[in-house]
Amino acid sequence: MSDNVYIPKLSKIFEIKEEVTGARAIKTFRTQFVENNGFSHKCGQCAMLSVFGKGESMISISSTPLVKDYLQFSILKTGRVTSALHEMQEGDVIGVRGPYGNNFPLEKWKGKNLIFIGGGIGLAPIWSVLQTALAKKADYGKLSLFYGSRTSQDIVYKEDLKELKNDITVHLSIDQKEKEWEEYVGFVPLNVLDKKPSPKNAVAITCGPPIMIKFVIQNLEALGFKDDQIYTTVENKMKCGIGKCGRCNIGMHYVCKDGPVYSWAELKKLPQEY
Amino acid sequence: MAEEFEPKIVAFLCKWCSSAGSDLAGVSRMQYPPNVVPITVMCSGSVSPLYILSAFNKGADGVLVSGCHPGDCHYIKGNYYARRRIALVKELMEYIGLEPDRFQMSWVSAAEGIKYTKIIKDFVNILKPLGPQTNLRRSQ
Amino acid sequence: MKKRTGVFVCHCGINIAGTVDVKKVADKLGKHKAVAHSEDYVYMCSDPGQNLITNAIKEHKLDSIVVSCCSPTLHEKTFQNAAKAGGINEFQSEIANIREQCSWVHKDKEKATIKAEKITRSAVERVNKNESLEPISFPVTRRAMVIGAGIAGIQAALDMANTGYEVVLVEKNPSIGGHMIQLSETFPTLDCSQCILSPKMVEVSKHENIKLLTYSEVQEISGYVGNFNVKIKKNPTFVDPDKCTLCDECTKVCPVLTSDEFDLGLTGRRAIYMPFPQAIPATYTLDDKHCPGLLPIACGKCADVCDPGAIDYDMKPEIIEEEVGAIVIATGFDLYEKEEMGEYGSGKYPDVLDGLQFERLCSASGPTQGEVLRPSDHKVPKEVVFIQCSGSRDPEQHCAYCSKICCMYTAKHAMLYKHHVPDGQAYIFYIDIRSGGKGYEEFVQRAVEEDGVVYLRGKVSKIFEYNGKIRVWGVDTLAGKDIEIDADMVVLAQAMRPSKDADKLAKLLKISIDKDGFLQEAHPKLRPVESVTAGMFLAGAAQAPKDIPEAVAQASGAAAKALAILSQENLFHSPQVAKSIPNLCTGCGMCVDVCPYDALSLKNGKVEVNEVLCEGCGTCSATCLRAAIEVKNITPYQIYEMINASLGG
Amino acid sequence: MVNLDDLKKEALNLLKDEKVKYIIGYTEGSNGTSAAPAFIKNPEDTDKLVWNPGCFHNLTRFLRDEKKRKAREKHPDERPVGIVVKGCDSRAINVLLQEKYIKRDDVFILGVSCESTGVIDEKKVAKKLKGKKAQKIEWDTNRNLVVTTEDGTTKIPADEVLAERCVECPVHSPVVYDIFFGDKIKRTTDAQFKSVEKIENLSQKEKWDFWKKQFDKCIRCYACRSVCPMCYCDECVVDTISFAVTADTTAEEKAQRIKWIEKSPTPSETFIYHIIRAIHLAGRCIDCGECERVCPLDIPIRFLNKKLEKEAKSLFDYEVGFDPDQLSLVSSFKDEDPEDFIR
Amino acid sequence: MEKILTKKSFPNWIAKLATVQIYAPVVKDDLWSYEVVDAAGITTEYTNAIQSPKKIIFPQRELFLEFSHNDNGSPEIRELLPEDKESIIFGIRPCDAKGVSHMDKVFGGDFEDSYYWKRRNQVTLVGVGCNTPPSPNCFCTSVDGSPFSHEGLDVLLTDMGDNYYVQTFTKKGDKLVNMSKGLFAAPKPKEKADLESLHKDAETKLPRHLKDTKKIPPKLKGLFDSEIWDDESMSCIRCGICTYLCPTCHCFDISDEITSHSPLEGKRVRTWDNCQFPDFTMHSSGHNPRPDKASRLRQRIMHKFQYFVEIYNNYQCVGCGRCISKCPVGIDIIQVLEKVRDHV
Repeated sequence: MSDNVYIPKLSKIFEIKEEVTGARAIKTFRTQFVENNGFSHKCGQCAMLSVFGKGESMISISSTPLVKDYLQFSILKTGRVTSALHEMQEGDVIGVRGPYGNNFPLEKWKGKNLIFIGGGIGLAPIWSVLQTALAKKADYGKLSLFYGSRTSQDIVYKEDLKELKNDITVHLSIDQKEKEWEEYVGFVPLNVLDKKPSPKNAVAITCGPPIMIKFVIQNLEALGFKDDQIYTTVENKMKCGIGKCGRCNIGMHYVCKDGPVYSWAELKKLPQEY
Repeated sequence: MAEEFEPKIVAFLCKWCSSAGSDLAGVSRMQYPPNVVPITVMCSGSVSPLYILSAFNKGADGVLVSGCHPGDCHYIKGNYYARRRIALVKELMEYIGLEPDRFQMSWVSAAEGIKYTKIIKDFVNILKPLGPQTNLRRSQ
Repeated sequence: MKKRTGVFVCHCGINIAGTVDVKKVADKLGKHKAVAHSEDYVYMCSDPGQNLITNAIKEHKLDSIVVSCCSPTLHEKTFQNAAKAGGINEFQSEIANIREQCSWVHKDKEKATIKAEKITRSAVERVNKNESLEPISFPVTRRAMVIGAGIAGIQAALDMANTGYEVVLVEKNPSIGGHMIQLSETFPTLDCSQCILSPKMVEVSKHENIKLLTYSEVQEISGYVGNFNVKIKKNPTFVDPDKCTLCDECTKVCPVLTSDEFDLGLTGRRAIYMPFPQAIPATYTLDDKHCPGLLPIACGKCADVCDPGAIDYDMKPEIIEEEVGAIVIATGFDLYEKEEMGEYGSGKYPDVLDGLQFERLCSASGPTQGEVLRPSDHKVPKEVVFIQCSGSRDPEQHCAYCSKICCMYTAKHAMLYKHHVPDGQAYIFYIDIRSGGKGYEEFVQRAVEEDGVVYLRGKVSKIFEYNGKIRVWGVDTLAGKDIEIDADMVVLAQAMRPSKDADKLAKLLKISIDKDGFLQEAHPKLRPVESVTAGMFLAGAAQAPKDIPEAVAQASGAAAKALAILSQENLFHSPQVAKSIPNLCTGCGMCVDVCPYDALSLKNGKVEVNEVLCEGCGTCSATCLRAAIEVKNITPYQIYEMINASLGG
Repeated sequence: MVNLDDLKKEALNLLKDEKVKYIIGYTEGSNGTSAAPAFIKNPEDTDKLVWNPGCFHNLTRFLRDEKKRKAREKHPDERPVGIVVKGCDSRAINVLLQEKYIKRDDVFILGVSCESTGVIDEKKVAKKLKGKKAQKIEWDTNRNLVVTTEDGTTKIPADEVLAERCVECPVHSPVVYDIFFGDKIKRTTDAQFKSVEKIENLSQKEKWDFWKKQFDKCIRCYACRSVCPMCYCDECVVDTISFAVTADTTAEEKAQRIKWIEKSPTPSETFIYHIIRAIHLAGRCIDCGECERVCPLDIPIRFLNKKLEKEAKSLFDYEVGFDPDQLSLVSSFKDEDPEDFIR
Repeated sequence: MEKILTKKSFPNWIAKLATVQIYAPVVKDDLWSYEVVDAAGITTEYTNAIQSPKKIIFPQRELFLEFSHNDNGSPEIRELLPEDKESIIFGIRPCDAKGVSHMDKVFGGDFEDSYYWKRRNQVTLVGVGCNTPPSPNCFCTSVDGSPFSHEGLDVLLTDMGDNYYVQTFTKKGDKLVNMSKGLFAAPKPKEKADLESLHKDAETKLPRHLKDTKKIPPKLKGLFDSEIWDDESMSCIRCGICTYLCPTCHCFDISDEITSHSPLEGKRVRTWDNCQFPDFTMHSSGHNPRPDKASRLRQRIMHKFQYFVEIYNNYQCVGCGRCISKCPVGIDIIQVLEKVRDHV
């Protein structure tokens, strides 16, 4: 069944971490293929995860391609499949097919300052590229991260972020005031405006809820970033992952195949159907 | 020798009469075939046609809905609504060519252990010669 | 969220384990994805069994349990408590009935085991989607209402008022007292009915906790147990009782004469009248149906003679709203109309009386001051025929039921007649004599032995006027011969019927009535004083024919039940009630139509559930075409999963 | 006879006087026999209105769109929508009123009488025309369909081309309206359930074979559901995903959405879809026959609804769409409802 | 190659072909549909089938894989490919065949669709050209097609009266002719000339026309936010007829169908889906990029006449007219496109 693109490869969940609990629960899963195969992904790509009996869901791969022995997915519980994933336990087997989509042009960014701007679960796709860039720190200029969530409880990768602060500048934010929160309070776009990252020799990569992306881009533009200095990801409902089932298209682009990574310059040319 | 066909029956029993009636059959140690799996619902009036169709869809060979006798409903009138709704379902199923015997409704009071036993026995006997229900069963 | 369910399979000695391989059931279920722990035990309901569950909950961090055992009617509560003891919500416990519905009814161990697995799996699926719920608590309006102020209503009102709770007593007639105040003497002691009732009536009128609303009728009711809102229409009496001095001048000038209800037409009364001398409230009432005209004032004589100016023609009906927590309904009875009895002359003959009329004739305060005289010619009747079961026990033509008290009061009537007319002869036609009750049988014997009443077993086929007498044709079935008696008077022991308009009231109160129109008790044996609607209780002959002691006993019972509500600050209600899903609801209102408890209503085009009224029957959910309403913890999704589990391998 | 000019004039006045938001009516279709729904906003467009034997669409279906549109508007225009209805369609209005889906003030009803005819069955007409294309169709006064083709005109007796629903129709003219067009002709049918009886008389196996053959054709395009004025639910119970989702809908609620049937056009799923559809329309279907007309595979879906209409009448003495105040079929009962099927 | 087959010999040829499964149009209750037939059931005289033969190569329901839980509750899966079975679609109309060639593009490319190609590779398409238009709404010539287009076909038959003019375009097609070499004769020049004029003549008979189709794709680019879509979609009832009957629409859904819950057993299946259903693009959050009828009609038109053109340089419409004939409310794609074309 090797070359059938629709057949997922069985994959064992060997580690589950509860990132966020409650109504907007997020869990991070690490999976290993039951049988070795040539799966190899690039930063920003996604994979189609299967819970048999429930269906499939497209999830971005949050581990860096440099790590070869597992894949990491951080999943927000939203519907049938993600709920089923959240019910999984370590040792359970799911299906994985992919990788799908384009990727962040890390090669092109060499020598530049990278500003990552994430909100909520949007840190997951950023994480892959951030970790990769960090591993090859010498290739890039200054790395920095803006990350915000609704409350301090909703922050993902809490410990990793703490560690990350040793390596790069991290600007955290939450939407509303909380006790014992010493960092920025307010929406991510405002935090960006507040810290005024310089557009000079820089690329901004932003992922998160559509409304956040909209304002982040507005504010980046205000700070002088050009359209081709801003990258983001787009999400649409997907079923096949390979540009055939016909629902994720934005104009002639199939997000699953031609996306999810777009520079603002490219995205601007497409109709607003996402 | 091929094993005898054992029909699978789902029985929606109202909590106050029919489930109690089947309890009485148990207390009285009456014997009936184990083909029926009871699902106790609050009232026969709460049995949606979807439940019946879903049971057939998932492989039931027969479905029984049983409630309190008219006038005895714990909830005053739920069984009257059930009666009307299920009459329509039954008419339609027959009209569409499904074997009408596969779907039954009964009134079983809490005192009617004997009646419950008889209903199940008869139901199994009716279903056996009909063989497996395939018309509405999700299979391939 | 996925649960960690514990499955506990009970052997019930060999009751289950004899037919079901309980270990296998526990093993199989142990493999279910949601089951974190499973085990079997010989008696789960025993103390060690319950402890085992409680400990397992703690040890395995269970958040829900399924106990496969006997019928939930037996031990549902037991295991809910075990769950609570283990620190989880009681609604996270489900019973899989593998005894009554499995092990006891099957012999084939293999098949019974498979069935037990399915039943248990189905319960696991259900508990997996159970919500943790807390009983719904709501405050109680700590006062009561009694509807009907006959002996039952009076008794219930006094019982409750005496414990310190306020009672609103509503009576549709101008005076309280009901039928009992019309009686002359009561069986079997022959004590004077008015003498024993009047003090109670007075007590009602004087009681600081009783708010008396006579000449009043319930118009509308809303709310639910603990919190009823009742709208009562108080009809105008046109007489201010505070000003009235009871001088009786008004009746003297009133030009209208109409038949007197209290004396059942044996006498007349004026349009302005006092129902009877002991009436409570002691005041006059102007009957606007018979008064020649209030608007415009056509007569006005009564007001002219009323010195204190108590008569007010402008009085209007008044709507009074009362908040109460419990309601006792004691609307009593009426006699089956003589007019219905074609075989007995359809009420044509003035000397054919019904039981109550005869009571009035015997009463010292009655139309004849206690002398038994024929209404037609005021002569003393020398031969009187009493006919029992007139209208009762006759399913073909009249009432199917036995009116219960007629045997006794007919014996009493015959006895009283003999006491008034010692040389007269009393005949009683009877089918059976039913004299169960303390001193009752002896009473009947006394009538025969001491007063020489002639009991004739048989039915009367016809009565008709003949030569100024009333000829009675009957059969004595014991002697096997036809009987013909030319009587001076015939007294019919008419059947008891629910009082007129009781059905309308029942509809208003949303309580059910039985096939004969009597109010339906919640359970014929175990809940005889409760109605099917929580917070409403039944007393007296409104529920079924009964005599005075029974009516009083039931009234006290109903009062006690009502007090059980009033004595609490808060009531609790099962939280397993309907829940609407507003974004699916289109507001068609079909669920509202089918709800037997009026728990649903439409607000802004969406259904809303009154959780206190909802009993969780789920008829709404099956009626809804859009799955926009469901009952908590037995949702369509749960049923769907249970169907799947029931049909699994 | 319905005077089209009257209809146009009334429509014009309604729009000119701004009494209605717009008018849902019929206009010329592109294929000669069928009219097409028209949404007329401008007074000058009222001239496009038509009334002919090809006006089979039940326009009340579009009240659903109107309701949704209105719900989205911040400051909705509260004026009614003008709507052209036939007898059957008017009963749909009554059912929508009964189910409180619309208010009487939401619609200004232009009721047109079908008088002694009704609407055509396009397939029957096409057969008669043997491939010729109709340019114009109309009824004459003698119950004939007058068809104009490039070869001239032909007359076809109404009974040969009337849609079956019209043959079995008990009303023929609107039962609720604001303005009535045409003549109120009292007409009864002795064959209200003839199509149903045909199937009822089959043996059980023949019935199954009949329906199996029909449903095997089903491609689950859901046109039958989409065209039905009663299938106005935001979310159909047989849909596999929920789209009545709000920001407050939890993941659990979405995950617990029951998949009663699958999308696959396999016999079990297709049968259950059609059974549920019929059951959900019991006591609600007013037999406009649109489900059957629109079915691209000619599945006689109407026979299902008609069966339940028949049973509602014979078992429960229930008739649909005449009284907006009556209780629904399944939200009411009578003590004497039949129960001979119950043990 | 080009050959002549007499009508007399036609049954003999068909009998030869019938060694493999043949799908051909058959009429049931007045509806033409492509079904498995035996040799005797084949005709070349038929109007357009309600459904194009796309359902044979791209069935409405395709089994992808089978899944089950083993005793430990772990999933096991098994690929389910279409069976090995050669077949012929006999009598496919040139427009429908062109539709298949469009689908080939979609299901090919970077990710080859195993299921599609397994079926596609095993089927030979034998077309019958349209001397007279098989539907009153044919407009193939307006979308770069013709009644005798051979795009996608292996063989094309033209009815010449007493004979069939047989053209083959692929090896698969050659094979069919070579199976019964003796039945075929080489065409004479006159026959060649007749064929040409017949083809030309047929093109003039088209009942419907859309002029200046080329202007449409560039025009559409500027019409994304146009009110055209609102106006034209007013009467749309959001059913799936236009897309399900379309020989080029290929959208699908993938879902898991459970046949047993305990132990878990089921199949992952592909079913047709379509862009006119409201849930098609809805995110699980409830957000829908195409929330209304207007945006869905726009997607249908733009996909066919802009996006597809941009990707594959073809209209994704073959002019079969099915969507026009069967639209319950008379939405006419030609009229819509004319409005687009003439929009100012």
